[in-house]
Amino acid sequence: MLRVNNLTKKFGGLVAVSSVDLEVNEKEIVSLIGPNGAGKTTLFAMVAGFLKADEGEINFENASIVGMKPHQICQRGMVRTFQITQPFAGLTTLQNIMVGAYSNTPQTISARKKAEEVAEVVGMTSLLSQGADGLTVAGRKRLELARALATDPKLLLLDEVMAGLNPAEIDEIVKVIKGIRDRGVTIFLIEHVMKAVMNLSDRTYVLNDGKLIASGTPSSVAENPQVIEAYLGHGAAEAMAEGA
Amino acid sequence: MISASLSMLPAAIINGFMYGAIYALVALGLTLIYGVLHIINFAHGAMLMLALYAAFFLFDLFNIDPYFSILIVTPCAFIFGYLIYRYGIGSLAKGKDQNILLITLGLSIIIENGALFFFSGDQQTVNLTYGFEAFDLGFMYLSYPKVISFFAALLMCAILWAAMSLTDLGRAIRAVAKERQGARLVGINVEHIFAVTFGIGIACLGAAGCMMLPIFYVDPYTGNIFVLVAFTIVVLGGMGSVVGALVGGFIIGITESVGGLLLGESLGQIGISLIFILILIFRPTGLFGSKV
Amino acid sequence: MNKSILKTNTSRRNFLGGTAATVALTAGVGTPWIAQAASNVKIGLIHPATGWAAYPAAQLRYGAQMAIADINAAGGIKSMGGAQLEALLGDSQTKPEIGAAEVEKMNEAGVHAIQGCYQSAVGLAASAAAAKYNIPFSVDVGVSDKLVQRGLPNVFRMADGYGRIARDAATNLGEINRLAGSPAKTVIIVHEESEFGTGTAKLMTAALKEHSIEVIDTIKHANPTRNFDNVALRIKSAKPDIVMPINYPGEYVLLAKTLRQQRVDFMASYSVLGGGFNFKFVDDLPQIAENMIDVNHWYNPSSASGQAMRAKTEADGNYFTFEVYCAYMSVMFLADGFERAGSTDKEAVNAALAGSTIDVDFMPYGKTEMVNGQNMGSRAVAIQAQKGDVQIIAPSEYASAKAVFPRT
Amino acid sequence: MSNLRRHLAFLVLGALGLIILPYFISSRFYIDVLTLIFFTAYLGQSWNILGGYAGQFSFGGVMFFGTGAYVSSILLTTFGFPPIFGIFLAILGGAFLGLIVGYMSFRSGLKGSYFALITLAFAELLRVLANSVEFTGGGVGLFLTYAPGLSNLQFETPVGFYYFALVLMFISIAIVYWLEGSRFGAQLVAIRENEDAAEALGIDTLRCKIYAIMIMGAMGGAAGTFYSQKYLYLDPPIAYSIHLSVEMLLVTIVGGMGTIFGPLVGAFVLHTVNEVARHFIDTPGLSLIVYGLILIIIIGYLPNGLIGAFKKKEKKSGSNSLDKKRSREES
Amino acid sequence: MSLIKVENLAAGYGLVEVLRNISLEINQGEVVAVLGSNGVGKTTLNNCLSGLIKPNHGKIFFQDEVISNKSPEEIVDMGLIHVPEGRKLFPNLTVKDNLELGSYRRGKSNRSSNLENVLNIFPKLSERISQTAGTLSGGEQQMVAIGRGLMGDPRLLLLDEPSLGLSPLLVEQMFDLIKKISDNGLTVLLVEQNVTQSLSIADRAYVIEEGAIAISGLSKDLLKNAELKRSYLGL
Repeated sequence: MLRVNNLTKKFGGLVAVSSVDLEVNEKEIVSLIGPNGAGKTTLFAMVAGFLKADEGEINFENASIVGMKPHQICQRGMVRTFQITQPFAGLTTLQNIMVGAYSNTPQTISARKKAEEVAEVVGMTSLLSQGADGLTVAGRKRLELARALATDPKLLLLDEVMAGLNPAEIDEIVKVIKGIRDRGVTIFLIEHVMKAVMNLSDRTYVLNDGKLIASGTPSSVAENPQVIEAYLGHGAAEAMAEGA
Repeated sequence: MISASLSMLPAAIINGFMYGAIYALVALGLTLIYGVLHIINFAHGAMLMLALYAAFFLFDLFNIDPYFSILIVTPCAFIFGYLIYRYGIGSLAKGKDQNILLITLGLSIIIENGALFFFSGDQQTVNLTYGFEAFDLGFMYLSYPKVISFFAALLMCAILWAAMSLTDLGRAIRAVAKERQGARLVGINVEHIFAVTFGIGIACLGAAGCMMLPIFYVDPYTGNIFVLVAFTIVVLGGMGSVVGALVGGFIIGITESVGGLLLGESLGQIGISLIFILILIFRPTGLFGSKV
Repeated sequence: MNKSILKTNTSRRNFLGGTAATVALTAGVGTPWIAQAASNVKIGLIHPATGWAAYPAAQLRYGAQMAIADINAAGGIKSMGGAQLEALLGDSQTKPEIGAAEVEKMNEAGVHAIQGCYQSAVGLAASAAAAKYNIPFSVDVGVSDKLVQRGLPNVFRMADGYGRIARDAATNLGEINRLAGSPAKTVIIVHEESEFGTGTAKLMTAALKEHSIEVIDTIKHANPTRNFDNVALRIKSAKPDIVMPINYPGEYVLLAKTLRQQRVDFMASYSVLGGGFNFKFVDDLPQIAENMIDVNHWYNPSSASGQAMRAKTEADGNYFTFEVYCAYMSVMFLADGFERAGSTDKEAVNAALAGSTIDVDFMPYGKTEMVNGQNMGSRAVAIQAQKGDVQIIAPSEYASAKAVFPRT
Repeated sequence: MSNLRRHLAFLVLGALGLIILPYFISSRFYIDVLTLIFFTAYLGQSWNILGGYAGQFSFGGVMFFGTGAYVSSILLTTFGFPPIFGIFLAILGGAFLGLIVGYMSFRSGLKGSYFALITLAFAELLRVLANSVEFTGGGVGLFLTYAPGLSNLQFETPVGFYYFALVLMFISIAIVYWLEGSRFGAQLVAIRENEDAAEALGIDTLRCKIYAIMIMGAMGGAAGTFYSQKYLYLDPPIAYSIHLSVEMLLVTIVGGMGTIFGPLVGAFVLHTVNEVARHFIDTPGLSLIVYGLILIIIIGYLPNGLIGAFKKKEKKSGSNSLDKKRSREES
Repeated sequence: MSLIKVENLAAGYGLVEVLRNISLEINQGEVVAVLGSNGVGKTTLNNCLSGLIKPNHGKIFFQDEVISNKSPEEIVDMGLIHVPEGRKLFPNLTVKDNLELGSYRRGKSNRSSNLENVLNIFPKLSERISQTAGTLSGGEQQMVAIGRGLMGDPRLLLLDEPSLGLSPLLVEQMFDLIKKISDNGLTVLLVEQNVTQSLSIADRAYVIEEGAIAISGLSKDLLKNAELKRSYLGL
């Protein structure tokens, strides 16, 4: 469904993303993990059209989307969320979600209906009339998800929707994400919360320092010494092996 | 006609430089305020007018030469600017940019009409003994006030540039312009720096007012004549850049002068707005502005 | 120099009914609040009291109020049992729409005549608004000939518009030049870009031809212009015999200074309605002003009334600019209309004004004769700064001094 | 829903009130002042669509007004084209200018103060051009003849213009009312609140912003015809005055940006303050000093505008792009 | 004697409370690490300590004085210097200017000797001294950030994610440098997600989870703690 080849992005002298190849298949939940500053968000930004790649190909449903604007990519069915939540602060939750819903209908009534439907999926029905700037972190993360979902995407790019949530909240959102997948939406996510990654993903890519260093099932990746080192620092794998 | 115009080109360019330096002074204050505080000061013209009046009254009442008045008006303007930001604009605006806009707008209404109320709408000029002495360049004359103002403007730019790059305060101002949190963490009081910057910006106007008085005239609305030019220069040179203000001043001065020569003094004004539009479209950070 | 603030002593509070107006406006529900004062004759003065033209506006108000005070002191409108004149002050803020709104407001207040507005654009809007109520409207200063050429029966102008002034200016220049042995053959006109400058420049070009003087270049400049050096250099290279500025005060003074700084040589600076040419200019920059000539509204310095008015104005700390006596004249003209109509009936007053034969001896005017609202007896004179004073140099019947031409 | 319905009820009542008002106000001066208030509110509303809803501040809003005024006036003076049709060409002209300005500036990604300044520059450019070309009458200006009649959109009494301005204002309120409940409006607000997020949700932000400035332009164009037919004279300083640009944003921000009635409330309050201050103070300058002070006090105490102060519930704090940039930098 | 002591701290932004209940203590001369995965509130804690945000609840003592109500510049004056996450350098200023502004509150008295010191610790910066900070590589920028902190004569240096965005080799060098700095007797509070290397140079560590301290202890014990692995990798 999504195929990325040789994707590269430099900022000045710094290579943020270096020759990355990856693939997301229909109905999968694929995760992208890696330590802070590894280039995950940069990669997402390129895929979703917010940043121009210096090199490489991005194909969505077998058509190149390089050079397309984010809204065009969205209209083709791929939507991203933001790591730092970007709610429309002056609007209510309902209005926020309706903005997403409007991408498929010019009708206010049907957009509202769609928004209410989506709100139910992500469990925000009770918060619909609340101002978005008054939401908690968990609320904002859900809102981010709901807005994206309201556009009826085929592929959702979720950037750290669980950061800052407590375990109970994480459990809930994991359920929501699974529910979304069950509705037929493919999901590609960046995540730090490993528990969720383990729980959710069919496959995982690990990015470190702009390069892909591992891929495979979550459990195989978590045992990969390279990955452990990337996360916990040099020598961690050894130390842990000793400890365990 | 065209050839006559071309033969005057050198004179027009020199002229552009002379006025450009003065425009740069007006823009200098604006660029600092705009570059560091990121606010558009609608009261800039009004404050320039106040400076012109200050210089005028010092001359008229105490017979103090306007160039000497620089030493009096500039510090007073700084204090005025500091106080008005710290206790007026800064505290009233509550951090909302559109409110700062309107507060400076309200301020300009008050200042302009205050001037009208206290000084009347009468146009004032000063008559200096050396006002009409001039250097003879052969193809044109350069009057003493213009030459003095030109070099004084250069000197002001140099002083400001040095202050901005060599003193702690100057560096703190530049630091605050780009990285407020980092500045807080090294112990820079950002609100104080804002007020100081506003003060320096107004102080530049103070100096500019003293230098412009012998060349120009003053009435309660004079300041506005220079505001659009100053904005153009700020954008052209790059927000917050002292060098940019000077170079931008020269470019605009020359554009205006040569534009007036080739297109006529009425249509010639179009050069300024054209440059303004083009620079915004093609290089909004200006010639010397760094990319954000 | 004048730092005094014009203190007004009129009672706008009374005529608009104070807070009642506010309350009604705020509530948005009108109650008739016009409190017609018994027998006063109300003259509305609409001028740009705030904004870039605040200074001439203050002078106009001053002149008009002086006239009102003088007329009242002399017994008011006698045919109306000594009715006193009362000024209603209006501020157009330099905007036509505000000027027109002031007319509406004054109409509500029962104004009997209006005068104004300095800026032609405001005058056009305000006099058109006054026409709807047939309120007599006297243009005290306003040079656009469109003001009196729209066929509005209520609009009058005692002074000249630029059309007649251009003609007078050409005639006077022809006379001065002839007396000097016709040394001047070429002129460069420097004019501001709006109707006043552009229109006058066009008429001058045609009128000068009749006096065998050729306009070799016409330089239009913006309002405001910050820099006249190029203009000065262009003039210098063209070597005209006469430089003819037609512009507003700021640019007038700036141009004059620049011409001096660039040592531009010519026989005379001969301006038409030169915005900056007045006693203040002569005081402030005597070395520049010396021998400059302007064609403008001017008082008759040989008349006793003119001298008295000037003395009084200067005693009040004001300069005796043309706005003062033009406004004074305008009030006199209106008062004469009321006097002859014997009432404030608009129809009657307009008819009286249209047939006015008032003699304003402090102006160098011929017999007043209104044709389509324009006084055909008016004329502009050529005045020259000489030794710190201003003298009339043409036409000869009013001349107070000989022209210094060509200047040395 | 009930909220909307209550709005509607207010709207209808208010509209009826304003329609019958001239029958109760004998004062033509008040009618004239109200006409100016509606006119300013209308212009403010046009600014509000781009500035208040889409979050794009402009300092050159007068350019649409001036261009519209020139379009219908030149058509009238040159071709005798009746303004009642000319006004539609003025609307087209304003919208077309909006398209050009919007495309050039939004295309190159200008926002915040940069966008504000480029509109200022465009207005100034047009002023200089209008001064220099022949067909606008140059600096001499255009004189229109007084010929009352509907086809000329001229009226013998102020009441006629009152209704003209009232109709314009009703239309502007209807446009914004529609905006509030429509997809396009929601998209504009989304752009104001967060352009990146809007783009990510499939909104063609460039197109939306251009549409918004075109609506503003169209509205400004009609205002130009109104003005020139009421005052019958037009020259470049009137057509492209910075004052009017400032007044548009002033009444809107003071009244409350991004609200349906903000511009009307702002125009009403500021005009009233101005008139009352002028009424009680004759000395030149003093009344405007009072006006300036009151303006600053309003801003200082009601940072969200007059409407904002009444509905604290709906917090609109940080609701424009300029603000956002600042607060983001701070955090 | 504790240099800094935090009692029942709760803080956040607006309505959102990030830190719920934090208590910790650092003694003179110690290196203490505060660990935790992304988004648990480590940076919020730092911002409270340096006075950038005011806590909603709880107290912070520095040298036995309450500082939770003090302004950032007063806190800098007392010698608590915060080297922030993301470095927050002045990109338009040269390296030298950046470093010298570190001693903004200290005046010029110790400036040149301090600068010499910093350049001794980070010799690489001598080569870059007149380059603008925005043009430096990530590692160099981090050096400038720490150097800027050292210029302020700190008693307590608060390092927020100094290894962030650095390549493994650079990370290692960075920790060596921090070790070197602490060996000179400076007290350091190190906030990191790089667990092993932080623990290798820290005396003690706290682990934050859900806005509260979940684990604390001596570094050598923590490294073997299975809880830590769970907290990080979710295993």
